[in-house]
Amino acid sequence: MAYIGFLLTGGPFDSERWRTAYELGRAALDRGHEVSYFHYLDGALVPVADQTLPGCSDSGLYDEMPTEKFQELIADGAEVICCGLCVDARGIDAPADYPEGVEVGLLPDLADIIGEADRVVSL
Amino acid sequence: MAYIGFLLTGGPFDSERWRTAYELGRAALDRGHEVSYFHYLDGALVPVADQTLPGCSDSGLYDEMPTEKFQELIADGAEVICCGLCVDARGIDAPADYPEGVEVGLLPDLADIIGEADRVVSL
Amino acid sequence: MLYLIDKPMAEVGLRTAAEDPEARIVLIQDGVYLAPDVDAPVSAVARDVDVRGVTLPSDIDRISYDAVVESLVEQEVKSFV
Amino acid sequence: MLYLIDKPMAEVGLRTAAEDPEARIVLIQDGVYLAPDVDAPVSAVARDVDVRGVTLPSDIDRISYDAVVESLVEQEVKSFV
Amino acid sequence: MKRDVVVLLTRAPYGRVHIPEGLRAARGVAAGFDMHDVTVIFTQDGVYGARDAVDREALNMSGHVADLAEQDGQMVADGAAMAERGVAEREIADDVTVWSDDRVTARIRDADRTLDF
Amino acid sequence: MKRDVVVLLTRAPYGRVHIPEGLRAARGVAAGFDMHDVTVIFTQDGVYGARDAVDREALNMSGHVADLAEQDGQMVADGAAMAERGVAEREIADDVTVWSDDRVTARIRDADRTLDF
Repeated sequence: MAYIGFLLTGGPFDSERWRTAYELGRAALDRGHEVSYFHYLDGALVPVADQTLPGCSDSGLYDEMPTEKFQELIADGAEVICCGLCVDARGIDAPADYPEGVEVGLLPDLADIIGEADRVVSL
Repeated sequence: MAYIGFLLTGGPFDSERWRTAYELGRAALDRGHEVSYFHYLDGALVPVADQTLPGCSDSGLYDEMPTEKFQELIADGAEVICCGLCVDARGIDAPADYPEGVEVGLLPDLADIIGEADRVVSL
Repeated sequence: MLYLIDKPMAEVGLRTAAEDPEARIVLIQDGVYLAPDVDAPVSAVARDVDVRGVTLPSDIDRISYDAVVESLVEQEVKSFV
Repeated sequence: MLYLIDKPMAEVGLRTAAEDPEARIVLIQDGVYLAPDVDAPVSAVARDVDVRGVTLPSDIDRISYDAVVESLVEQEVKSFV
Repeated sequence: MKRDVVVLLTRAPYGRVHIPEGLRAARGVAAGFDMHDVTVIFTQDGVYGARDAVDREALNMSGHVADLAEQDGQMVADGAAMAERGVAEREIADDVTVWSDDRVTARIRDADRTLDF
Repeated sequence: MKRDVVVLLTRAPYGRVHIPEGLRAARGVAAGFDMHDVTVIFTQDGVYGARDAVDREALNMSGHVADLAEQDGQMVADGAAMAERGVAEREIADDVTVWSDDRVTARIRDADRTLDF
């Protein structure tokens, strides 16, 4: 078993990086690996609850919304930490806006992931 | 007096477009022109209340946060409409997350601005 | 016609301005890094120039936001930003 | 070493991979539009290829997310995404 | 007042929402009170999205394209942007017309309003 | 475990928060429990941010640069990215070292971890 860390700086609508991070984390969890995410910059917007985009295709990027994808990863054991400074900068009210399981942390958490993980993927 | 419309698709941290939109709107209001903004895509994140980035330079982009700049424009007579679909997509709870004066609209509002404004600037 | 040009949209923006004998180009945001090869008069937004520490060629003027607004009220504007 | 390459970071990413005799390149996201001129074996993420309707050259393999994860557990990874 | 509006789609499809949401805006503007005339131009990396091979369903384009057609909106691919990226005319979808460099830029210059995504 | 970390700054300064926030991450990672070694490389459009002429105060760089120096973090400008953009070595700030193409890419390859902003 390996420990894979992700640094995610992409937001939910400006690039596909959140989806790539999800797909790689999904595949890693399915293989029994340990997975941590550190959401930085607009990455802090990815797990915000109650996202909804009507009429989305079932085969596309938004078959489920980004927050739902990450809630699924958390339910399956992934750790999701959002940078507190990035959260505050964006006017996100963490207790109200994040679903259960999303943690708010700081850069020492990223430093720990860098020290402890076997691999780190920056997206 | 002219009526100047802005379509703003840039978010508060991914580009300078929100600031350019502010500066041009500020200059237009100072000259007695009428100003409307239609915030679309990540532009809907620009007026979200309670943004804060500690230790920011007084001479830089975030001397005040994007939401404060747009609140100032609203106080001085600008109309600020955010696309409701973009608001919902991002999990923004408009009554709670937007300061007073920020309106939620739909694409017909953009169509109206395009029809009525003397100039439209897309950012 | 006033053309506001930033770097990401310079490809189509400069092509569009090049064929307009009345074109007046304003470089804005990262557009101030561009050195467009056009006949039209070119300005660059002063604030964007200053904060990036860009040295403008002598044939490119500095322009304030106030002057941009005055220009775009006088004439039509196309934004490539 | 596995190199994940997207278009916006291809400039530095491909230069870095080019000098690594052990390089294995995976094109990802808009990176599937690239046709890198390198000696290393090149794959492209199948999902990113399919949704964009890109026709891959015969020397570029399709790769699943599962296989990317297997590869990056076996060897170190550099991400240019 | 009814306006002649050009909508520029400049970003590569997928990942970003700019192509489907730009199309949504285009048909929304065409359907408004003034019934503006709308021409959508796929330019720069946006021309990748005008190819027949893209998965329009996955890209959430299909519904907006149908609505735009109903409003008599037109879709155009920029020939100069295609040449720059090695996209051939036969690769472009049937409901998108390929225009030359000159015709694209003249259309943009002549438009009353230009919106970009 | 202490790691050898490279932080790549790839985006043009101003507008985006990637240069100051990438520097913040660099010094945060250098100051963590493991005290990782950190090298910041200004590459691609990021090299514009390594120039002496940028307004570091307005860009919110100054505090992070000072903190990074205190943690013995190093700042490097990518010579190949400079050449591509016509940025001369004399334009680079005194606290940033210019490295050749080979040295930059070797440093990235040899790093334990690479983060990009």
